[in-house]
Parts: sequence; structure tokens; C-alpha cells
Amino acid sequence: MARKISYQQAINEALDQEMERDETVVIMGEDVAGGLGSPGERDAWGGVLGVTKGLQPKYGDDRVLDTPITESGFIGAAVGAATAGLRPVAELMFIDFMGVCFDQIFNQAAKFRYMFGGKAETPVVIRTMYGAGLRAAAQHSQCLYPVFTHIPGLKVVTPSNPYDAKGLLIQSIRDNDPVIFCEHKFLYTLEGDVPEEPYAIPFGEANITREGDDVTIVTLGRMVHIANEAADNLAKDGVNCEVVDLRTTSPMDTETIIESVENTGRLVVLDEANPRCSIATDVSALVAQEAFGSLKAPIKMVTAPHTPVPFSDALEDMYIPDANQVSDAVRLVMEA
Amino acid sequence: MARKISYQQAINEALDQEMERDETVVIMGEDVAGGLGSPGERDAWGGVLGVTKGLQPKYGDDRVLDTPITESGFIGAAVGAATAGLRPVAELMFIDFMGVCFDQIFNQAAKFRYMFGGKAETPVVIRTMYGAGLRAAAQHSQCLYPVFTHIPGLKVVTPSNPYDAKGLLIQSIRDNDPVIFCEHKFLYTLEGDVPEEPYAIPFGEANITREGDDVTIVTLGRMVHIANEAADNLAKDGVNCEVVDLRTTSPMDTETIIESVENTGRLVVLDEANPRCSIATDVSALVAQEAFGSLKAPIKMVTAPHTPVPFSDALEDMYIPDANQVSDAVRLVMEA
Amino acid sequence: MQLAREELLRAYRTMKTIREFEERLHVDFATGEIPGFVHLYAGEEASGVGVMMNLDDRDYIASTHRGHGHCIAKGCDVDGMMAEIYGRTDGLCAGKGGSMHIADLDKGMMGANGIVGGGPPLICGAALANKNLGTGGVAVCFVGDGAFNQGTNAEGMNLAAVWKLPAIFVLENNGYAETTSSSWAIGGGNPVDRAKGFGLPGVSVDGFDFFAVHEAAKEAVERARAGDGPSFIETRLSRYYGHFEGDSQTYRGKDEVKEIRESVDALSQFREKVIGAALLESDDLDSIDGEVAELIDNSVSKAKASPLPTSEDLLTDVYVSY
Amino acid sequence: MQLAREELLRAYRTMKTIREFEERLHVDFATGEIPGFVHLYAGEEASGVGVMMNLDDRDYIASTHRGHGHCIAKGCDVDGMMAEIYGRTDGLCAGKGGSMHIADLDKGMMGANGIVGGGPPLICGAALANKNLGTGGVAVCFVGDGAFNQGTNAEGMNLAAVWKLPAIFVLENNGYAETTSSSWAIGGGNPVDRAKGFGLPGVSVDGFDFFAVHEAAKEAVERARAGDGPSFIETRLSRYYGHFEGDSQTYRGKDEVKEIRESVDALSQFREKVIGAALLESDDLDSIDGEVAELIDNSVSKAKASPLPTSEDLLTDVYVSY
Ligand SMILES: Cc1ncc(C[n+]2csc(CCOP(=O)(O)OP(=O)(O)O)c2C)c(N)n1
Ligand SMILES: Cc1ncc(C[n+]2csc(CCOP(=O)(O)OP(=O)(O)O)c2C)c(N)n1
Ligand SMILES: [Mg+2]
Ligand SMILES: [Mg+2]
Repeated sequence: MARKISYQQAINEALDQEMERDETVVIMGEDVAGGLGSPGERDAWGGVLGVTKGLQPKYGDDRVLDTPITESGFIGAAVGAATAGLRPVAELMFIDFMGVCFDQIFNQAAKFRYMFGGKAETPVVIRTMYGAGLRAAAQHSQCLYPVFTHIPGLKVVTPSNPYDAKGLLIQSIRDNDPVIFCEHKFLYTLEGDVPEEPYAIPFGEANITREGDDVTIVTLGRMVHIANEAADNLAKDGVNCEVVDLRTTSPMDTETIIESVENTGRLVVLDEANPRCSIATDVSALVAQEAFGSLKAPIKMVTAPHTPVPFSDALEDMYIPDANQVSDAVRLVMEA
Repeated sequence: MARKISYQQAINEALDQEMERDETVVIMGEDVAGGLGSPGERDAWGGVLGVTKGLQPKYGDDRVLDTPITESGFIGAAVGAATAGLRPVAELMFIDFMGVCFDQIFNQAAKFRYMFGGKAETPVVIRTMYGAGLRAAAQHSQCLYPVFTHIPGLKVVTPSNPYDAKGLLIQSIRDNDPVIFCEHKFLYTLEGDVPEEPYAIPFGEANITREGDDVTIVTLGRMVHIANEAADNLAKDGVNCEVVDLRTTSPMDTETIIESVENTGRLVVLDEANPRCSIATDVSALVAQEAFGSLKAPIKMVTAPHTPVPFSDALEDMYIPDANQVSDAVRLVMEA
Repeated sequence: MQLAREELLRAYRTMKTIREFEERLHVDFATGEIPGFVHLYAGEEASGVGVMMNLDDRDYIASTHRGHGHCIAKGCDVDGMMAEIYGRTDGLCAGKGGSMHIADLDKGMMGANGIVGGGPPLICGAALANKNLGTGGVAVCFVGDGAFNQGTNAEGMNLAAVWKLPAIFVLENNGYAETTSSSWAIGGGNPVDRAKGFGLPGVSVDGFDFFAVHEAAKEAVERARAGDGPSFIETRLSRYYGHFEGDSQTYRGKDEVKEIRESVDALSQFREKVIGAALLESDDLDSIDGEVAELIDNSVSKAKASPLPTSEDLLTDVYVSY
Repeated sequence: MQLAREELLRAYRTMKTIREFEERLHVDFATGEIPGFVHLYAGEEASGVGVMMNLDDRDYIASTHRGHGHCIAKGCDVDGMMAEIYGRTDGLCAGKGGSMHIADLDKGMMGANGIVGGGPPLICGAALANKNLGTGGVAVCFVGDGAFNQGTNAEGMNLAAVWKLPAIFVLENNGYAETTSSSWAIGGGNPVDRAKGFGLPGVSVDGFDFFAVHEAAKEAVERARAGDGPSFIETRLSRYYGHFEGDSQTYRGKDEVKEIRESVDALSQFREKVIGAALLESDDLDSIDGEVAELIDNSVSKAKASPLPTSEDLLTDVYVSY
């Protein structure tokens, strides 16, 4: 039975249901419950935005672990615990903080299985908040999923709506590999239909949010909504866009991308990340290599500029790709 | 006056000449001199491969600073010192160790100028050793320059020969922005003509190591030599490759790439890094967007596979892209 | 209390400016006019000012996400700060940084920092620069009790010790990292002992007491200037507001802040002491109060009147643009 | 010395196996047959074995780049290790890991590590898993004196303390991190004090003395198993060879190693003690020597005979392939 809940509630529900199902699932992070050692209320926050609230009272301190502010320490602990029989879901409050713990992610978690000749499993999930839009400035607004996507051994997930958030998080927890689960901070309050019962969405299966014959727009995360908005506008002018929501960037559903471009002959890639060595270039390169023969026009990338995220709302609004930029890009490739 | 010296000597000479010229240039890193506090010889190593040897006896302990094994600590100190009036050249022994100090690089050094409204300068150079080929396994053989290239605010340099190593390092030190200077460990013993006097090679100017009309091969670092080898072989069959050595990936010389492809109509990108969100995808996407009209064939990327670097010499030799793979790719795009 | 009258007035003015700046932000944030995250320093004034009264422009500091107080105490322009917080071109960072990234290198203020534990390594570098350039300057790193546990803080303390840097590490222990108690999060429970384990002599002082902080910092700064290496100070204090604006603070004790405000507030305490010792008169301080209120009022008006940055500003000040 | 005869024999056999393994690698590396970096543990045997004699398969350890000794002491198959170092399919990691990445999770060996300071966070997780799964197991992290300064080590110690984990942090202080003296690099100079600063009770013991290490580890393991939290042990010792094979070691004192070998060598010392106390006879130990020599000899032959991995192996065991 589906009902409307928010992206944030969907994440909470996935955690709750998986913790219920499997005793080895534990969560950890800074203030994931909150109030530890403090005189007031326990479970005071449930994470900085309340996403994990309610889990500590239900599952107790052994399974909902508040941590000191030592990301290498506790992300590494999650990785170690995963190789030793638990299924930890660690929260890295902002993806921007990856810099203080990246080694544990890319040199340890990502490489164990290969480096140890296939004998290790590291079923750890790192939930993290990314993206611009909250005037959180340069160190709290980055995307950075291209960095994780570059690293072999990591799976990278970027849900764009509540339904996907729940199903992909459940899959992430059940998956035996390390997963970077990227939650766009702008989407937490977005509501959508979500079934009550647990369900898993397989990795590497993109979602076509809108079908169309003229141009393929490949995108992900919050940008799916920008793409849909642009597609709505363009439809009024008779331009039919197919919007592909990648859902996961590693593994990436290359087949759906290629099939769509083979049909439309035109590609716009929309990525909120910085432009260099990004998902935008990745998808573009894939198509230029594998579907070149179908292309009727140059590929066009719409991304954030090659700058840190600015603070001022005036600047940040210009920084984030918007529907007009997408429409312009689509028109450009239609005219070419 | 040019004479033949090695890549390693060229780097040492650039450091020496810049330290001589400018008192604010200091170097720091683990064992950059060596023997500190030990009973035996001082300047015992000069870095793990001897690249900085001889500088401590000449410039003293105030300018050649050995460090404890605390990369966040001393890379961060180099960044801080750069904003406070020095020009530090810090050595991150292997690029693979970026994970324990990445925050200081991408959230601090890279963002100061922008985040502080243009009022900060951070003239720090981080020299680091990268690449496969020495059977150093998964945590000592990565490329990772795509990760740095993704980050706005960093300049990324990847010299392929002794002449470039000297000239680009001098430019890096004089440059007022943070530079990640990537030295391929396989190239240290490579010899080449290097002028005795100091000279600076500007950033963002690619080097065409070989001219040709049939196919453009864009590459960098050690792979330049693989590309040249392939080009030599192909020339025997009458296929003329133009080999573009990027020299710096950020800034990247997009003009030279586009001009070359406009002339040849065919592109192979050769990158030792892992394939996703890499320089290979970056260059491919650039061309698919900016020079699509000139392309006569699909773009072809030749890269390492999407796996950690394996240890066994048998596997590592297969992991590293070789001249045959490049020739095959060139033949493929010639036939298309 | 060997401070001259002028210094006492300056100390009070600075503490009052911080308090007023923060109280005003607290009010204005509620109206929705101020974008982003704002972490207020109100309550902790004696710490920043007590330390900074020992410094001058050649001395560097690295601050935290809770940086307004450090900025003001280090001499940053209040108008520039307010405009920055409003995201305007007249801001100290031209609107590109915001509350968490205010910096002014000319004043030796190396930046607030959005990364908990970002500062300690940086300050080692600033100390090294001062040492190598022979400026006689020192460098001071502020961290909170949460940041104190970060590996970067450990590395910074160790590096300062082995390099014998003119550096001072100040732990502002306000009892909480977000909602989490410092008594739980700091293993061993004694920060001074931990610092000693890295080779840093240290003391723990009452952070509401300007004079205690000033005295401890004076000693540490003198040691650093004399080339005798780094040291550590813990100031024990409290924040008067939530972790950031919008925090409902249910994790705190009932009336926790109210009691502190009433009993040990840094400004009231200072007032009582200097008047009690007949060093200053009530009027001196009252007139400062008036001036500061006007200063802050003006800064808000100026900030609101300052132009927003434009599309051109978006692409400048980055090392490489594409 | 309350160890049973069988345990004493096992301790000696393990130490001897490590010594022989490493001496053999030292010789064979010089011929150029062994690829990559090799860091030898010879000289440090009493530390790894003294600790590991207190552990069983449910207990986890995290090791370092200098990991062969820990692997052998934790029960890794010697043939599998040798084949791994030769990069062959019969290697413990099928040739994909090499010397710096030998692991065997079934034996609780979580891996050597190419990253200095990589282990401490990981071991906190293993300790947590043991705690939550109620196995009664503990987790032990080995770091060198260089790694001891890494921020990750500080974070690991702090986390273990505040989570009260069944974890033990062993610092193997061999005096050097590459060429750099630990007496210079460890600010404050006293690792036990530093560990106390994180809330870990600790001791420093003679790392050449198997019995001293064994005793200290016994206490720490018992404390951990009893749920009384983490602790710290420093073992002071020396490496007999260079940082890695090929290191000319000019930074070391003249005859430094020679003197140690002659005076306090872990194996000779053990031999003398157990024979002196009439716990074992010379013959017992001599016959172990012979068996171990054969074991190592065989392992090399087997390694060389083992097939090299193929192109198919290149692409397996990675989570996602493209
Ligand atoms: C690396 C990193 N981790 C986590 C955060 C999120 N965060 C911001 S402030 C804060 C609490 C800091 O506590 P403390 O150091 O005591 O400073 P206080 O807020 O009390 O002044 C946290 C967890 C961050 N900004 N950076
Ligand atoms: C993060 C990181 N920094 C640096 C290195 C290079 N490195 C490998 S071993 C080593 C010295 C380690 O010294 P110590 O911890 O004392 O161990 P020992 O070699 O003496 O056993 C260094 C600097 C590394 N592998 N990882
Ligand atoms: Mg605090
Ligand atoms: Mg050592």
C-alpha cells in the first residue's frame, strides 16, 4: 500500500525496516540520535536534519551509535565492522567532509574485495548529504559523486525521489559491497508515493521519467526535476525529450542511455556537479564512443561552472543549473 | 646549455634553482632529507626515491623540513604557510595517500581564493608520485589526477619527460595558485635534454610530440611514451598519428585538442587512470561537444580497467594500457 | 589585572560588540532574512577576546564555524562581516564566503572554517611562516570540544611540538558538539592531559573570566614569541544559543543557559570586576554599550543596502575557469 | 612464565617461522625474483607472537605494511603467504594483493595495510562487531612509531575509549619511521602518556622479551574480553633490515643491529630462558629449527611452481566492472 511520504521519511523507513529485518544492521554517525552524555533529551536530533530520528529509542544504543567528530575513525569503524559481520550504515553528515576520511573509503572499503583476492565482503553503506541550494557555501554544498564514481570498488547511488530513496537504500543495505548513498539536501521535503512494505530497486537500472523521441536528457538526483521541468516547457513547443534518471552512477545503466540516444540521436547531459571529469563527461564520452553513429548533433553538457559553490543566494541561484539552461541546450542540439 | 639528465634530476634541479632564487621557497615531507633524530647520516634518503637529496645540506633545516607521518598535518601546514607568505613545496610521497589529507587540499587550499572573495593567495605545490608499473599494488599505484582535476581551484600538472618536469615545476612554484604536481614513478630514470638555466613552461599549453593527419591521440604522463610507440608502429603501416601531450590537465589546453581533431577527424584518448569520470572521458566529452562536426568516427578511449591496481606482475602488465591496445584503437577509428 | 585603562575599555568594547552582533543575528535570523547556517558565539566572548588582546596583525588565527567572535576580536571590520553574512558585494569575501568563511588575511584572520578540525594544520603553516620570515608573530588555532577529537587536531598539535612552532592551541570547550556532550566524546576526559601527551604544556581556565583567559594566553604567547614552542589552553564556557540558529536545544538542561547568564556571564562579570576594583566607571561602559548598539544597527542597514553580486562575480577568483 | 610446554613450543615455532620467512625473503629479494616493496619484520618477532598467543580465530587484528610476522602469528598459511608475495594464483589473495595486502579473514587477519595508520579505525569496527555479535572476541591494532602520530590513530584510540570497545592498540616502536627517529617524531616523547590522554590505560614493555609482551597482552586481552574497554601497549624493539629491501640504512648507528642481534635477540633470549628454566630442551628447539627451515624452503618452491594469474583474473573481484 503506497501513501505519500517525504524523501526524508522514506529514508527513515528504509533504515527502520532493514534494522527490524536484520539484527546486524547498525547505524552510526554524529548525532544520529543525539544528546549523548547531555543533560536533556536523548534522540534529540536524529541527525542534523532529523532523518534518523526515532531509531535510537527503538533499537537502542548498541545499534544506533552516536560518534565523536572523527570521521576517519567512525567511517573506518563502519568499514571494519562490515568486514567482520555487521551491516553498518554510517552517516557522513555532508559529502563535503569526505576529505577527512577518504582513505577509509577508497583505499580500504573499495579495495578489500579485489586486493584480498575476492575473499572479503564489505557491506557498508555511507549515507551522505550533497548538493547546493541551501546557501551552505563552498564546504557544505558540493556534489562530489564523480569522485566516488571514479573509484573502482564503490557503488554510488543518487536517488531523485522518495520511492527511489527507499528502494535504493534497502538495496544498498542488502548489497554486499560498499555503497555511497548520496541524498540531495534539497529533496528531503519532497513528497511522493511510497509503498509501506519493503522493496529493493536493483542497481544499474536507470529510470525513464519521461519518454520522448527528439532529445535524450541524461541526468540524476535533484537535476531530474529540473530536466522534467525543462521537458514540460519544451513539450509546449513540440520538442519531445526523453529524460533518463540514472539512479546509480556506479554501476551505471549504459544500455538505457545508449538505446535512448540511438532512438533520439541527440544528447544533453545535465549534472549538478562541477564539469571536469564528471558524470556529464562520463555519459558524453560513453555515447561518443558507443552510439556515435546515431548522433545527429553535438552532445551538450549542462553543469555547474568550474568554481566552488558561492554563498550569496544571488550567486548560488546562478550556480545551479536551471530549466532555462537545459531548454537552451536542447534547442541548440535540435538546431544543429 | 642543455645536457642529458633524468626526470628525477630535473625535478631536483628545479627545486634547487627556485630555492636559490627565492628564500620563501621551502620544502617539506616525510624523509625529504631523512635521518632526523637518528644516529647515522643526515639527508640519508632525500625522499623515498632520492629526488630531494642534497637540498637539506645546502639550505638547512629551516627550509627543508622533515615531517612526522601526518599528511593532514603537514600538507595543511604547507597550505597555511602559503597563505602566510611562504612558497612551500610539500611532498605527498604517493598520490594514493591523498585520502588522509584530502580535506586540506580540496576544501582548504583549492577554495581559499574564491571563498575569501579573491583576497587570498595560496602558492603551494604538492609534489606527488603516481602511476602503476612498479608492482606496488593497489594502494601505491593509482593515478587519481582525475579527482584533483574535478576540483575547481586546483591546477594539475603531469609532466611526461625531464624537460617538462623542470619547466613545469618551476612554473608551479612561481604560480600563485595551489598546484598538484604529479610525477610518474616509472619516469624518474628517463633521461632527456634539459637546459641548465631555469625556465618556466606555462600551464595550459599542450605539447604535440608527433604530428599527423589521420588520428589524434590525446594523452599525458607516462602514456605519452606508449602513444609515441604506437604511433611509430602505425606509421610503418602508413597511419599518421598526431600525439598531444596535455602536460597539464587543469588548466587543460582545449584549443590544441580541438584544432587537432578538426584536422584529423578522429580521436583516441589514452589515459592510465581508471575509466570513469577520468581525463579520457573529459577529453572525449569536450570533443563530442566542441568538435563534433569534424569527427569522422566514434571516439575511442584506451584506459586502465575499472579495477584496483593488481599486484602480480602478470596482472599489472595487463592492467597498464600498452601500445598494442592503442594501435588497435587507432585502427578501429580508421576503419569506422 | 595589570591592564591599562585603554586596554580594559578595548576589551569590553570588543566583547560587547561580539555580544551585540550575535544577539542581533539571532533576532534577524528568525525573520528569514539571513541565508544559510549561522552559528553564534554569544556567551563565549571572554575566550576570544582574552586571547586576542595578546595579539597583533602579524599574528595569525585559524577559526571555526563559530567564527564571528574571533573575527571581531581579531579586528575584522564589522560592516564587512555583516555584509558578508547577508551575501552582499561589500562583504569581506564579496559575498562568496558567508558566515562560515569570513577571512581577512591583512588582519591575520585566516578564516572561519566549515570543516571541523580544518584549522589546526593550517595554523602550523602560519606559525612556520612567521618563524621563517622572522616576523616575531605567532599563530593561534581555536577548536571546539568536538573538533578537539579530530585527527587533524592531533596531527597539528604533534607537528607544532616537533617543529617547535610559535603556535597556541585554544580549545573552547562549551560542553557540546552539536547535541553531544564533550564529557562523553573526549576519551579520558582531560584535554590538558591529552595535549601534554603531544608535548604541549597546557592549562584549563574559566572561559567566562576574561582575566583568567587573558593571563593564560599572555603566558602562552610570550612562550611562543620567545621561541619556546607551542602550548595549549582550554577555556571552559557555554554557548547561549543553539548549535546553529533553528536548533531547539532539547538536549540541554532546563534553564542551563539562563543560570549561566545570571551567574557567570562574561560581560556582567567583567563589568563588576572593573567597577569593583575602581578601574573603570559605569558610565565608561554604558557609553560603549550605546556606541556598539549603533555600530551594529548601522552595519545591518549598510549590509541590506549593499548590492548583490552579479553573474560576473560567479566566475572570478577561481584559479582556472572553464 | 605460566605457559604450558605446548604453548612454549608453539611460541618458539612461530617466532622461528617468522624469522626464517623474513631471512629467506631478504636473500631472495636480492636476486630480483620478488616483485614490489617488501618490508621485513625480522627482529620484532616477540612482539607479534607475544600478543597473538593470547588470541584465537574470532579475534581480529589489523596489521601494517610490515605485516608478514603478524600474518604468521595469526595463523595465516605460510605457503599461501609466500605464493602471494610471488604474485601467484595460490597466494592468499590470488596474487592480487602482494606483500602489503595479505589478509585472511577466516583467521581474523584483516589485512596488512599499505596506508600508514589505515588500521586503527578498521579495528574499532571489528571490535564493535565482536561486541554486538557477542562472540567474546577482541580486536587488536598494530601500528609503528610513525603510524602512531597519524590522525587516524588518535581517532581510533578515542573512538575505542568512548565506545568502550574490546580493542587493544599495540605500538611497535622500532625507533624509526623509514629514516626518521621516533624520538624526534613523537611529540612529548611518551606514547603511554599520550594513550592515557585518550583514556587508554597503557604500558611500555621490552619488545625483544616474548614473556614481557605476552604478559602485557594477556592483561589487555583479559580486560577487553571482560568488557572493561580498550588498552594500549608499547613494545620497544628493532628491525633487523632496512625500512624496505634495498634500503642502505645510512641513517642508522654503526653496528646498531649487530649489537642487538648479539645481545637481546628475541629468539636467542627465548631459547636461553626456557632452557635455563628447564622448561624445554635444546633438542626441542633444534628440531623445530629444522622443521621450519624445511617449511620455508618448500613454500618457496611451491610459490615458484604456482601459476601466474590470467587476464580473466584481472577483472574479477571488483564490485562493478565496465
Ligand atoms: C569534518 C566535519 N565534520 C562534521 C561537521 C558538522 N559540524 C559542524 S559544527 C559541529 C560541532 C562542532 O562542535 P565543537 O567543535 O564543540 O564546536 P562548537 O559548535 O561547540 O563551537 C559539527 C559536528 C563539520 N562541519 N565538519
Ligand atoms: C599514509 C601513508 N603515509 C606514508 C606512507 C609511506 N610509508 C610507508 S611505511 C612508512 C614508515 C612507517 O613507520 P612506522 O609506522 O614506524 O613503521 P615501521 O616501518 O617502522 O614498521 C612510511 C612513511 C604510507 N604508506 N602511508
Ligand atoms: Mg562545543
Ligand atoms: Mg617504526
